[in-house]
Amino acid sequence: MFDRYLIDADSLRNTGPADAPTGFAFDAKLGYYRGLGLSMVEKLDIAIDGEPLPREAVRFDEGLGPLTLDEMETAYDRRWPFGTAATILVDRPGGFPAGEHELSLLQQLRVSYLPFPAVNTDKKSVSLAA
Amino acid sequence: MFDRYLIDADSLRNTGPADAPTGFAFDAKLGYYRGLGLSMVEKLDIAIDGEPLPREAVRFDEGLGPLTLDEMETAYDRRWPFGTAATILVDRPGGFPAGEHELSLLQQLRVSYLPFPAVNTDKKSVSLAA
Amino acid sequence: MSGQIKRGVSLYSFQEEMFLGRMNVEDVVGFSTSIGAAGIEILPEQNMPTFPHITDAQIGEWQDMLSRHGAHFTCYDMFLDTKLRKGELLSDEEQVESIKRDLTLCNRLGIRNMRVLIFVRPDILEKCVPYAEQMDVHMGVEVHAPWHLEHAWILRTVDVADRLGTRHLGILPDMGIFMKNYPPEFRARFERQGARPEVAQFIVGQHQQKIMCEYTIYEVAVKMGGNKAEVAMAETLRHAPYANPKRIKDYAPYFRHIQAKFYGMTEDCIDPAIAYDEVIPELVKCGWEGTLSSEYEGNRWIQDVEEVDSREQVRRQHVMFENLIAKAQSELEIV
Amino acid sequence: MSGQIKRGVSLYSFQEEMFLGRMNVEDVVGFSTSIGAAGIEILPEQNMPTFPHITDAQIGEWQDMLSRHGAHFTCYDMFLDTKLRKGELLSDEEQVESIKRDLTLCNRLGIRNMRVLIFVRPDILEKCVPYAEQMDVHMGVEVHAPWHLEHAWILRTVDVADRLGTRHLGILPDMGIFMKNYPPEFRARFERQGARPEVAQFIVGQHQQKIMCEYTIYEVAVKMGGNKAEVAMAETLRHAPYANPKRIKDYAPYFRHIQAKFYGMTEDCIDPAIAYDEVIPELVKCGWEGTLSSEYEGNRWIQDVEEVDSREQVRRQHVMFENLIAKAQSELEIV
Ligand SMILES: [Mn+2]
Ligand SMILES: [Mn+2]
Repeated sequence: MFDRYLIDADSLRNTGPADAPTGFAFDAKLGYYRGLGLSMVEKLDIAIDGEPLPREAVRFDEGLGPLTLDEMETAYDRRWPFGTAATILVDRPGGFPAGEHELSLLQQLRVSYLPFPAVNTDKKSVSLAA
Repeated sequence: MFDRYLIDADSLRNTGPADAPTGFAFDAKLGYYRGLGLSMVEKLDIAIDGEPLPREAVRFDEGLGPLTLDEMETAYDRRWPFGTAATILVDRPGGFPAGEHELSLLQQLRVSYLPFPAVNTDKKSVSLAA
Repeated sequence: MSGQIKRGVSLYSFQEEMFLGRMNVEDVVGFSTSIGAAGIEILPEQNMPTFPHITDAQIGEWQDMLSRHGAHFTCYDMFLDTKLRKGELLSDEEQVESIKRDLTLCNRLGIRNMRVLIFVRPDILEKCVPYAEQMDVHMGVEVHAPWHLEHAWILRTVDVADRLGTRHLGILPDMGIFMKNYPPEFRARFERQGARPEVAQFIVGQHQQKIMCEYTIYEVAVKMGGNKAEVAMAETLRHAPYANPKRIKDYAPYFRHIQAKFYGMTEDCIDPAIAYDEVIPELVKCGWEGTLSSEYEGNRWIQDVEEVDSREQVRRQHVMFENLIAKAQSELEIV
Repeated sequence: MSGQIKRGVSLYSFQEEMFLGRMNVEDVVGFSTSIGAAGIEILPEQNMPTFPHITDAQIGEWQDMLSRHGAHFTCYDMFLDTKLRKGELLSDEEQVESIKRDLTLCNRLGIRNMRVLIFVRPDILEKCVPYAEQMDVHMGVEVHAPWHLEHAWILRTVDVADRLGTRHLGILPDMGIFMKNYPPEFRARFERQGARPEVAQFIVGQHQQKIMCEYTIYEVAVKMGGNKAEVAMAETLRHAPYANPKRIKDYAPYFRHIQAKFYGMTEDCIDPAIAYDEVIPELVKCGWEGTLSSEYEGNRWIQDVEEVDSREQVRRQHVMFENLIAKAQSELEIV
């Protein structure tokens, strides 16, 4: 219902030392009409130009400190509120590649009233601010 | 609903000269709880030991004379009545092979109130009467 | 109060024995009257081998045969071969003609109810109403599971009947729409085909709870990795709904005949699947006067392991009918 | 006769603007009262960022804000995370606790209606009834398409309410169940995604005729070789049923709030899809006194090509409500 709005393209930045970035980060919203407990976020799949990055490389931070996706699975007391950007951190030596690239995000949610997982996807052509 | 009863195993016989049969024949019923116009019998697939015989080799006779399956398609005034055996004739040089073999029959019917074709199948181990 | 609900039998119920040549129509009629079910529903395309060519002599033979047994016709089950020709449907005019053919034969046979297949379009039926009135035949669209009395498709026919103010168009409910419990015969056959008992039990439990069938199918097919028999069993739930028997009173003016579908009766004459114990009191309460016509459809579920005995099944259903009708009537008198 | 049906708005309706930060809850409340829709339905999990931890101070702020605008709460939309933990469901006790948590918050907020998700089991709700009575909150199971008022799953909840004789358990209909016509917004989006106009027209025509959806899906997917958008469009028919508005009177005692689902209003304030012109007279006739609460769900269908304007859509729906309520009341007075 909000797929096209998930990735905040302007938020893309590298992480780690400026001259030797160890990864990148961007802000994203949850593609759902309500907030959801973090334990029900099953996947945050990130890809650059269609090349998937490993699950282990991804961390999530809604403001209470970064969690790996495995840690999120038992974060029963934390929520990703509706319409609120969280930070998605990705380990990638060198940071985000220079120039314009397609960044994609897939969110797979365990929504209790649906028999199957809910999946939201967004992809945007992005580049690091100069 | 009647799949297991379609082929009359005892009715198998060769056709053509006894010493040089040109085919074989057997009796079969329509696997449906009512009779049906012949134009709605889309397929009568015959196989021996899983080897399909060509559609052109098959003819059908409910008592008013044999028809090829293509001819059946426009036989608007003839019906295969409920629970009534018809003869299925199959061209096959040499007739039915000697010994016990699996004879299978698939009937595909165009039943007007169903969106998809109705399919009935029977297979029986049969042999020519000695 | 005298019994107003009549009992009868559809020849459909004996399809196994008739297909195999073990009973003929007269055997069925004789058996039916022997259990007090004198109303006979026929499927001319099943029971009249020369259909659609039926001579007056043939009709006379039928009538004589019925008289001999003290039976009478109740209903004529029509079909409509819209797909007679490959690749094109019958035109509207041809469809109307085919239905008129059936109405004529119905009238010649002295039958006043015609079961209309559910897929026949309401606007086609509307065109047939004047002729149905002339032939004095009620055209009842069969309300068959997974439809139900209130399905929007059915309401279209009801609307046409209301708009025309005709008593010759309505519905004809098939009691399969009131499947309160999953039929044991279905379950047993799927288990013979390889469904694991625990998965079969899960499916039965989901049906018991009236959970939306697509959810159960997804659970079985995807989450439980169901085998072929299990998935097929789950898919039967699409056709196994339990409609609300309380609606019967609202639609009783639109039907004069009921197809009393069933899949198997217990030895003590109980239907474990279809909620006749809820349906019959509703019919009695609204003073409905038509025929409960047995439609046994259990043969296909058991023929792989046992001899089908349609007579015994139908007999048991009529014991149940007598019991339930008497009970409902006595409760009505008390109140 | 004075107007008994009240008008309100669910915050769900403004999900697009709120998601994008273009409106906050006070903007919605202010707008709602400006169109005479003073009843506010909230989704705490959407509209209260600190959920489930809500302080008395926060509640005070909400109440102050509503008072400033002359608005009041009507309904609390609960959720139930039975799948909180991977691989196992919440126990029955945990489910009851979660519902009690919501009932408590409902009560603290001064809200007397709680929308219960349709998948919550009737036996779980039964266990919550004493607490709901204590909190004086009506638990209404949302009757959402493709369910309908008479679906056997819904009847189980109605049966529990009857058996307990409680006024604190019932239903809460979502008007999406009365989809008489296929929404133009759906069709247009599928055409933008590649559905051929003639196939889209076929699907709309099938829906118009109320043909069993599985038939249409089969026709489109198999016989017509439909492309991805066409098959997806056909599959929406599974969730696009037209239930019978005549049933409203039978179930009115079981609901006190209605989610007035809609997908788009025309410029002259007509809903081309949902049969409010049939629903509202039924509500008026039975003297129903609850709130028609706007639930605009059109944003997801148009956001790819146009700016979503939920305010204008909701405004138009309320013009329609006013017209239809006034018309139905005047017709009632004449009779
Ligand atoms: Mn039937
Ligand atoms: Mn809703």
